[in-house]
Amino acid sequence: MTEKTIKLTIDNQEVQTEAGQTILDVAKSLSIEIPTLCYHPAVPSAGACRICVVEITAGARGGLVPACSYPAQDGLEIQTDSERVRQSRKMTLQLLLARSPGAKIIREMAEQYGCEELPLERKDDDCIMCGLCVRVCQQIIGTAAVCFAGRGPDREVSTPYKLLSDVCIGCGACAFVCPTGAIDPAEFCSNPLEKIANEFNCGIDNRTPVHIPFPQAVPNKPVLDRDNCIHFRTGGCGVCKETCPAGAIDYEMEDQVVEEDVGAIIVATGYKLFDTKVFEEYGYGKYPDVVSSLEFERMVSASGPTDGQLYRPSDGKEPKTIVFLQCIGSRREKGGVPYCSKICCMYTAKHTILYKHKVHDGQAFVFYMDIRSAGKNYEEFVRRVLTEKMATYLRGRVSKVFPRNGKLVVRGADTLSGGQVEISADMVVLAPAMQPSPGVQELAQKLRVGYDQHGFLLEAHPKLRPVETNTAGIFLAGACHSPQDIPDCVAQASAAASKALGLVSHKQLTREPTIGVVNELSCNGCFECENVCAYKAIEHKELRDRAGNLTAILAHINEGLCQGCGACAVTCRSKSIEVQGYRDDQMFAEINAIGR
Amino acid sequence: MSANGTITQALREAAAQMLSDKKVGVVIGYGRDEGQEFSTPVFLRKAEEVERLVFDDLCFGNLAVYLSRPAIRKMGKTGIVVKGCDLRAVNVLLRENVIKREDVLLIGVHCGGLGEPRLPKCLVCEVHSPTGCDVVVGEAIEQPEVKAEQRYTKADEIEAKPVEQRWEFWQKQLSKCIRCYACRQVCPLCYCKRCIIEKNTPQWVETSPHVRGNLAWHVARALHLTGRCVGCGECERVCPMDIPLGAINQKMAKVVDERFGFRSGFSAEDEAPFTTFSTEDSEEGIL
Amino acid sequence: MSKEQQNKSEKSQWQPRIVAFLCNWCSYAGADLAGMSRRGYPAAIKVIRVPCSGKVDPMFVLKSFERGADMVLVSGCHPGDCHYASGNYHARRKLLAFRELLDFLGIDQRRFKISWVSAAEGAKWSSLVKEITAEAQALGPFETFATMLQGEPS
Amino acid sequence: MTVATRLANAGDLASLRRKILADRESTKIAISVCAGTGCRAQGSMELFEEFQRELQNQDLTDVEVRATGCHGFCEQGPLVVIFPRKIFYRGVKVKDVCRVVEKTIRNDEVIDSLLFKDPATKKKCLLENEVPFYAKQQRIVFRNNGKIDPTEIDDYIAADGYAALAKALTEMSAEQVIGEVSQAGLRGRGGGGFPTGRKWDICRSQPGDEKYVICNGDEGDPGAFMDRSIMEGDPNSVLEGMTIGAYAIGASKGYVYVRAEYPLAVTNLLIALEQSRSLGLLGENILGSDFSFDVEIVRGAGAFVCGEETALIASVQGDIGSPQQRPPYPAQAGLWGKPTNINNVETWANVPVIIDKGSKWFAGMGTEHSKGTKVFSLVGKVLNTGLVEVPMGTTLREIVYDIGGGIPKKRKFKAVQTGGPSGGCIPESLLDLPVDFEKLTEAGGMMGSGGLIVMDERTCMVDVAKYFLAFLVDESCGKCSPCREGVMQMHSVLCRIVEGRGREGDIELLEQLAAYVKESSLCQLGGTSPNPVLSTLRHFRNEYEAHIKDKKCPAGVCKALVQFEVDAELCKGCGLCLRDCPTEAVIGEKKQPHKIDSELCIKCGLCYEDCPFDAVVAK
Repeated sequence: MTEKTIKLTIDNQEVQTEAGQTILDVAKSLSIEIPTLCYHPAVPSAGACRICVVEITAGARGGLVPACSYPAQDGLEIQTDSERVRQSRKMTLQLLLARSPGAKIIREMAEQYGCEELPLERKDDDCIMCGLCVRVCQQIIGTAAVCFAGRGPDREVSTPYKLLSDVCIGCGACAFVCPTGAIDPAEFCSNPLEKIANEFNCGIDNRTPVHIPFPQAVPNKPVLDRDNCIHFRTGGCGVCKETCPAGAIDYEMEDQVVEEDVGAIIVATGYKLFDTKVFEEYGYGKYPDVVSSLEFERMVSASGPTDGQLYRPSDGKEPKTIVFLQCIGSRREKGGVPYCSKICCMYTAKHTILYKHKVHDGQAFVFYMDIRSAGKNYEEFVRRVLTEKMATYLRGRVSKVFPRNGKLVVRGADTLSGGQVEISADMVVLAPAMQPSPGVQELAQKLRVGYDQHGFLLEAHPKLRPVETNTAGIFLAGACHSPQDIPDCVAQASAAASKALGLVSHKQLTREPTIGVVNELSCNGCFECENVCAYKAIEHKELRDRAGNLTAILAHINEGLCQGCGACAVTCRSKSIEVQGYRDDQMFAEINAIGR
Repeated sequence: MSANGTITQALREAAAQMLSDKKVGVVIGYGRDEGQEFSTPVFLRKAEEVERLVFDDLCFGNLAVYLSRPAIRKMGKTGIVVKGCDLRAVNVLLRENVIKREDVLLIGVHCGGLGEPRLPKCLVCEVHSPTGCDVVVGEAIEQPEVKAEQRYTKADEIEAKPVEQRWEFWQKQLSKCIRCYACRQVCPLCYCKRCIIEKNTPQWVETSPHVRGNLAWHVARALHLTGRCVGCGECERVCPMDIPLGAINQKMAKVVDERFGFRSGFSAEDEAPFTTFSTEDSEEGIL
Repeated sequence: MSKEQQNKSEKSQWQPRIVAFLCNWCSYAGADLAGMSRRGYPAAIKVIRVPCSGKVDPMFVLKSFERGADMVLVSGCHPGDCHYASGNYHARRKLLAFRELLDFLGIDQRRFKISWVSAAEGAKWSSLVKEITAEAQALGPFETFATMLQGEPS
Repeated sequence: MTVATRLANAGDLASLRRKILADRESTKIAISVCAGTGCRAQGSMELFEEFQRELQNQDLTDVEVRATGCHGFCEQGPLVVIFPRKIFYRGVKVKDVCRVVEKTIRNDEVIDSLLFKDPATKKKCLLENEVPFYAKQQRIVFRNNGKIDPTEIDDYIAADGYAALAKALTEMSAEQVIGEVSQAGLRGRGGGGFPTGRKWDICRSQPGDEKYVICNGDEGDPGAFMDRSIMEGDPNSVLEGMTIGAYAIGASKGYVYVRAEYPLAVTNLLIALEQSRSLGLLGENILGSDFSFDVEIVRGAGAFVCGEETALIASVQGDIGSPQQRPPYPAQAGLWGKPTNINNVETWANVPVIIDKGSKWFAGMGTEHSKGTKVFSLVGKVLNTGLVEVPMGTTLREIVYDIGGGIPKKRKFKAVQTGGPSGGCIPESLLDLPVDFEKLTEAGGMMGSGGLIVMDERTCMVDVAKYFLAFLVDESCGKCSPCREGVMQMHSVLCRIVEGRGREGDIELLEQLAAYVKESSLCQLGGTSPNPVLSTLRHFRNEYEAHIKDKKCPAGVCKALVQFEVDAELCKGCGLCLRDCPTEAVIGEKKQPHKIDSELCIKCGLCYEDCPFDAVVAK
């Protein structure tokens, strides 16, 4: 068909566009709002739900036609919001509401169109039979695991003979396009895709293989998780590629190893939380209502999985009594880490305030050893929590947490009153110790940076060079160095950044003078020094006589590369190499001094 | 004609051939003028001189020592008669870039062992037939199987003594050393332009022939030859004071063999043990 | 006083002289940390700082003995932690071979110690020094070497 | 059948026809036994075999017995017509066979008891065309039904079969054929009434050379069986029509979509296919021309919705039969996406006649806009149930009374339902309405497939509307919300009304729902489904109000609203109702007036229906 342009008017707006589009497409281009239910840009339209009907006033057989599938033709005059259209949509919604009172989208649309109660026969089936799931499965994914069964009012979406489907690849495309969320592939797929826990939200909610890791991600773009993506597991699906307007998805892309010559490296590998499952006495991992402070943080966060509402993971109710346990794993020789994780006291105080805002009649308790509020205005902050009775602070350790008729009993000591305390709580929040991120030891060895027995990286000097390491050009920032809260991390980060800039901004590199020098008179050119040099700093230097012919090839040290370790000096039999500052005579002088 | 006779004849032809074709600037071999009780090295520049070449069981010297001499290097490409033990030394020199393989023509000689009675090194020789040479003369000799414990008998013998006796033994031996440095001069692997002994700022080793300096000197030489000495035995043979220098080098060869499974001189591409490391080296004895 | 008592009393006041070559990034920092965390250790140890344990030439050890050291210690980073990646590996190879040579020449191996002390092991450093000082005390002065040193050139 | 020699050209066909006619002297006696499904159900096949045996016994071997297609007068079946005089015997039983052979065949005597007695004139009719049922009819589509043996192609050729095809292939171009059909004014007999000529022309003008023609034999309307009788009785006429249509449109492949519930039609069609292929009247190079066309039978899966064109196409393609939004129309993109022309069985059957006798002759029949004849299946409360083919313009009164013989049991006519579930009810006041597409639609009915269901006073219009909606609730494909939800809701409102739970405002709700479903549904099934309700509301609103306000069912049908009692004066005590009553609710002595015990009475209505004296009254 030739690319012919057509002219039509929608809501008295004249528009010229190419043929081959539907009325909905043209309306969208004029940003005219037409409601849809059984339409999805990636799925061929069916014109089933009839909510998108518009009125043709001229140019074709008049009457109501579905905008999603009626082709835009030359000379058409269309009204998208006439009284006849509103009445039809209203009745469609009345009928769908009678069929699916529970469907949120239908309720919202019905309100929008002012539907009132009609004496209709009520049903309670969330599925509005729009057919999107069937069409996406048949025509996009190509598996055709679900189809329509039956006819008329008892028509339903199901697998053949309602049996578990063995062709369904569990891609979840049907659930993705379903307007009312009525379909759940887990019910009929024989190899259901396990739900993918959302790592950032500590597994409280789930995520799809294509997802934006977390709201503040930089760049704030979705990423494709190959292990769980159906296309990579079975070759099917491919919906994301089709619907991406920017065509940004390319399944053939491979990981690339990018080698970059850099002047400086800032190590900021952050921290992870101690796995408190090892302490059976607290029951983390055994009782669902025992959560970590990170999970609690995510739950009370407005952009979190529960939109800021606090629910008990076991039964979804709002916790009325909550107990915060400090120093779980921290300051603990056996089984934990000996150091104090520094930030838990402050964020727990913050959590008690947040809890008070969320659950006004709630009661919070905090078991602590000592409150470490050593930052600016930190002590005043904790003082406010105490004075305004946000929480009851109990000084003492907790010995056991165990369930009793629906609640969690927290048994601990209260050293100030000298007795033992038992609190039956709805939820227990543990403040786990901070540890360096996994894999930081291997990184440190690769970068030749020192680290302590806990895995925190070693600074060059705690007082004089806190953000630098022993290896020139490598700097530290944040929790990889030691447990730190955000203000400290930010301060350190800016320090490390300025140190790095200081390093790379000069034309020349200032560095330790203690490097090797070759005495060309005695060097035999055996180059055994070259074999032992870890930095490849030994070069072959050609000596020529005045006539230009080669007299000898001797060793020469590249000042930029040599780090002054002295391995070559020891290997050289003729002692032709010496390290500045540790010359043989200087060493002998020291030995002689000790000898006398 | 005895076996050596035929070899001598073959050597002369090979040398004549090389010299007349101008393939080499000089051929280093063994000569035997009247009245000498062992064959001395000869340096032939012209084809006619080949008659001086001879091979008998007195050709002890390790001719490889001359390869590193600047005078010889100036003569251009060098032909050299090598027995198996000499060849091992040549391999070390090749590895240490003293000479390039294309600058030397190796004339290998099948040697069944020299000296009456046999030199100790020939009894445990594993290289009767030299390999990788340009020319080989003489018949191939059947190579007896040499077991590991036979290799380091001298060192084992001393090591068996208790530590005090060992100390006494070496104090006595080393005090004899007159620092004539013959051991250094004869060793093909001691080719340094300026030996550590001649360095006096700082003075690594006392130069007076006092046992204190002697110990330091022989320790230094032992360390410098660890993983390089091929056990040609020349240092011990020439030592005027008959100090069992071979034992020290044998001990270090044994250490390197046991610890790193390395034996020097069998290839020109291997890595000297002290110029490399392995993360799996034994940590035994480290606190 | 009997000879033994004399010796013992002599020994008791006699302070061994231990020369310690410490690698600058690990052992030297470890010793520094021990100091900073107020951990004491015997003064018999005389520390020489070297960039890396790989920089300790066996001849330095011999020179130390010649200069009257009763015991020599070389301490560096744990294998894998070396600031220069392979320095301590070369040191391990060379110094252990050298110790066998000393033993072969009749010198008591116990007088030459090698150890790994990391920058964070202040505690290990101080206990190590206490331990080797006690051993040096037990071994007593290095007479055999001393007599050799005073002997006349032959 | 003569040995099948392939006809090389039109000439061969003509000479074959002459040869067949020559073999059959027209004077020879032939017994035609109706073998349509209706008469078969009444045992006409046993009759046929009995005739054959009897003729054998009486060695009348030269008399031919023929099992023909449906004669049309199903009420009086099984029917036997004796040629050449066309003596019309009705209600023939196996035991009558020897009498018929003995008297009528051998001695040309007429058996009076088998003749049809006209109730109005009380006179016996001897010949077929004397019977009033046939008198007013004009049989074009049914020209061969009852005369030829559908399984013998020779019979069809003898009756000028395939002459039109030969004429079209040899003398006419495709455009001329379309011109003839257009001038004839033929319109779609499936119900839509779309001018067939224009439809062919649109399909012909579409680009692409791969096109299809389809015969829609789904006939889902309850009570309609004219397509079945044509396919069973004269399959070749349909095939000839399709071949001519394919030649006109330029299609090379055709399908006949037959309901799986019509096995006899499928069998006869398959036989006709075999025979026409072997004669070269179908398949490669038909009659030696360069036009090739073949037909395949596809059996429907029992869904009324597959009568709708796009649903039918989906079904042929093997998908679920559910309609597609139009445009694109099937003529533009139909079967496998290619241009496709779909016509009803009756439409195709008209084509050969138009080509044979010319468009002017065809246009002579019918009204100004609706030309030719229409076959109606006259059923319901009418004496002469059967298939009636009358020219367009005939009034309903003529069909119901003159042809249909009026309402049995002297009951009063109430309404006639035209067009099946998509049609509407036409009250007595509009009985003089001439039958044509426009007039019926104006009256709220619809020509539709041609079902004419006559209803008498004892039919409750609300119940009729409920019946049709119940049918549509089951038959809706369920794809689009208006039809799936709207029809079901309307049906549930009607159920409430019929059960006496009707409420104020129900009628307005019905009207609101009906209007919405009519204008928003995706296909015509949904679009026309409110018609039964709308037309009954329009003409019989009072009955609805009676059901809702007075909780009464005037026609005495709706069980929940009716009470049966015996009128003592009228009851003669004959005991018929007492014997019939399934729950012994009737009590009374012989000859004494009976009474009905309302507790036991389940209101089945049997007594009310059967009482010869109408003594049972509904309160």
